[in-house]
Amino acid sequence: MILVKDLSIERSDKKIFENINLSLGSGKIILLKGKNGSGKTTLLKAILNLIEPSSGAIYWKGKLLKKHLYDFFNHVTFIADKTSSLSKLSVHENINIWKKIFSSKISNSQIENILQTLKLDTFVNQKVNSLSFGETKKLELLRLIIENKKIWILDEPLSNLDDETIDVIGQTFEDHRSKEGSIIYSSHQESEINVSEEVIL
Amino acid sequence: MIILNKIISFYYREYKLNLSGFQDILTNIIFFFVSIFIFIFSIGPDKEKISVLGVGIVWTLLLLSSTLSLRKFYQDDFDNGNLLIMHLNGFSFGFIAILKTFSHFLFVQVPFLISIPIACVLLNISNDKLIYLFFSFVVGSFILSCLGSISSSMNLMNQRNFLLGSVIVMIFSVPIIIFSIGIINMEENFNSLISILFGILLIVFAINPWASGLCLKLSIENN
Amino acid sequence: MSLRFQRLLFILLTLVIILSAVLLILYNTRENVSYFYTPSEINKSEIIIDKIIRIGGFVENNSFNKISSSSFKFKITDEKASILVTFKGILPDLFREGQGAVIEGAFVNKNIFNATNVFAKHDENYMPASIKEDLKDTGYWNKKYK
Amino acid sequence: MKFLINPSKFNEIADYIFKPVLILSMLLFALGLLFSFYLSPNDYQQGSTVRIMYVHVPSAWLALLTFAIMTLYSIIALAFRIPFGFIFNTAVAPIGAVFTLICIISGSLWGKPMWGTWWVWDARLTSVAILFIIYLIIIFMNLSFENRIVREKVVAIFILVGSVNLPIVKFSVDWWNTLHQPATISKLSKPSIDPSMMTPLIIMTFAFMMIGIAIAILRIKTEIISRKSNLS
Repeated sequence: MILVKDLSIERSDKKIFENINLSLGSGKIILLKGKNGSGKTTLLKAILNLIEPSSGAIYWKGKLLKKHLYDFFNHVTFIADKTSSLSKLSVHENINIWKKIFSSKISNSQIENILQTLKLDTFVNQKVNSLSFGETKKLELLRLIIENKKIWILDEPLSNLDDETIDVIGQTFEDHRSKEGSIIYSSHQESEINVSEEVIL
Repeated sequence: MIILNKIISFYYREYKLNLSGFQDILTNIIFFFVSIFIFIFSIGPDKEKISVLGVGIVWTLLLLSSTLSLRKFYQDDFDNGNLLIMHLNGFSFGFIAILKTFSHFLFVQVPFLISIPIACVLLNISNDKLIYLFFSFVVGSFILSCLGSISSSMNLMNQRNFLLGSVIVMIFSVPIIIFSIGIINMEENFNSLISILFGILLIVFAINPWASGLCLKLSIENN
Repeated sequence: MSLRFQRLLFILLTLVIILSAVLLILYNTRENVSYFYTPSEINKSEIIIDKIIRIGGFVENNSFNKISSSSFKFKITDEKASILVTFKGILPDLFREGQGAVIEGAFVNKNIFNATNVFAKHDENYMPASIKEDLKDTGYWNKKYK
Repeated sequence: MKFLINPSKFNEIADYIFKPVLILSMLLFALGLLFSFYLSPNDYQQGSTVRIMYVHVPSAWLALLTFAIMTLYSIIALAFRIPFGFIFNTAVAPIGAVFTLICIISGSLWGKPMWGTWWVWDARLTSVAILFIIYLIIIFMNLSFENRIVREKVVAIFILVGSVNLPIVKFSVDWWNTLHQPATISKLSKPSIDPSMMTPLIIMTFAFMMIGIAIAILRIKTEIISRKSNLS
């Protein structure tokens, strides 16, 4: 669905990467690997049309992505390495806000299930700023389920998480893949998630 | 219909956010009143003098206290990535700017509107002047919100000089002060003065989505 | 509606709003952002005693009286109305009869304006002192006053 | 005309014209000062105080002109992605600020003997003061951003927003009653200034312009070099 062709990006006359080719079909998981500063985040941002590439193009369903931006946005969930949950509100309120914003039809029992598997169910009424960093990170991943979109783009979803949670995430990715969804995520660490393609930056 | 839903949920989020940070808004208003007290004490017990200076004092303090909250206009949402989420959720940056401006007006400026009558009692401003002050502030505060949006979006990536944003708002609000004070001092010209203020409002409102949107986009691109 | 068309529409809308706002402002500001009022404007409106205002106009010919070394009496006019002004203090160099001036002060009663500050206002004409006389005869030099 | 938008072409041309411009500006200054102090007559009303005009008016014109050119370059730079516009804006803003400051100072020196006051808050003087502060904000913005790409674009946007002040400065004397006199030289009507006083005014304007161009060339070249070595 997404096709990245010969993409190069320069920032202030400095080449970040050159001639990247990517193709993301349905049911595929792509892992971007590389060291810090190798341009993983930049590539993800370029796919989201936040950065103008110096050459090359990105296509969405065979058409230029730039021209069909909002259609593309309707099918994509992006999770940055920052935590977007509002720290002054409780976990429950945050989930409510997300459900409203993304007009999600997901049921409460489903969310409770996920909270239980992520071991967040005891914190539901606590404020987010009392949670640990790993826990807010997990909460962030809940957005994937709430938004319920075809394409997931994740920036460093695995950092600062314990093995158990990474297993849960791997399971979720597998589920999504079996539902014809596709995922791009970046990581600098090894994991046991089964990916269909690795791109090294 | 979808877009309407999204706008409603945007304001639901803003409402929740501002409710949780209600003490911040309250602090702004307390700042406003404490400054009024200080003015009253520093001028002395001369009631005549206070009522002459009153309108100017109210306007200056309103301007100052509404620039206090500027730093939070976009900064929090920018830092935790919510601006980007809003954009990916289907709002263009210009549209985010418009929505945010209205939100700032609703949650920061409207509380001041409520506190103006009390300030007028403290400063011996007569009731007939209060109406004009109120009108000019409704229009003027919206201009301040638009200017605040422009200046705080410009200063998102400015890590060193926070005060610059306030200076930008204040320098562009000089005409607002001139015309607002004009309304209060020359009541017979009310119609033409309020339409000048309204004209400024239209200009700033039309520029706002372009300037703020571009700055937001820039900052998110380069963050 | 393509994105490009929407964008064009927005640009047009912005321009229309700005244009109408500019017209609205220009239409209304003419009288309002005055540094001073002219005597005929003052005569039209009600005179408020002790309110500090500024009046601008010419010093009327043959109206200047020196009461003492630092107190003066003169009339300010705009050829339609004139106001009697008293002033105590030092007058600027350029202040003379027939010359523009802006006066800051308040009315002591309906007829007498007590000035606290006197500013001379010079016009946009510049010419050598020597040929002023010649020009005045030919009528090339006509004084306008706003 | 490519040297107006291309840094390397600009460098070539600048090396070529810098010395002539500098020498020309010195000559014009000498000539202009000679004219304004000895070869021009006293004004019929203001006497010899009118000579302040030969500094005041050129600096005011150039303060406005500098901002107008900066606005133009901002549009070019933002719309056509020509980085030279940003270089120009960064380099030239302090020059405009200095012109505005000269204009304000010489204006107050002129106002004290003629009007009887250093400063009044009429529309023209206030809008020029705002112009000066806008210049200062541009300079401060250039100093306070860490990220160069964001900084230069944000400054360009700010210049565009700030350019609403330009017509206000220019036409404030026509639109409103001000203590400041209306424009002496405008396109629509015959200038109401005598040729013998017009000559030094024009010479001084060109002298200011040339010295401005000379300093601008130096500053733009520095800016280009510092960008190449990624100093800023």
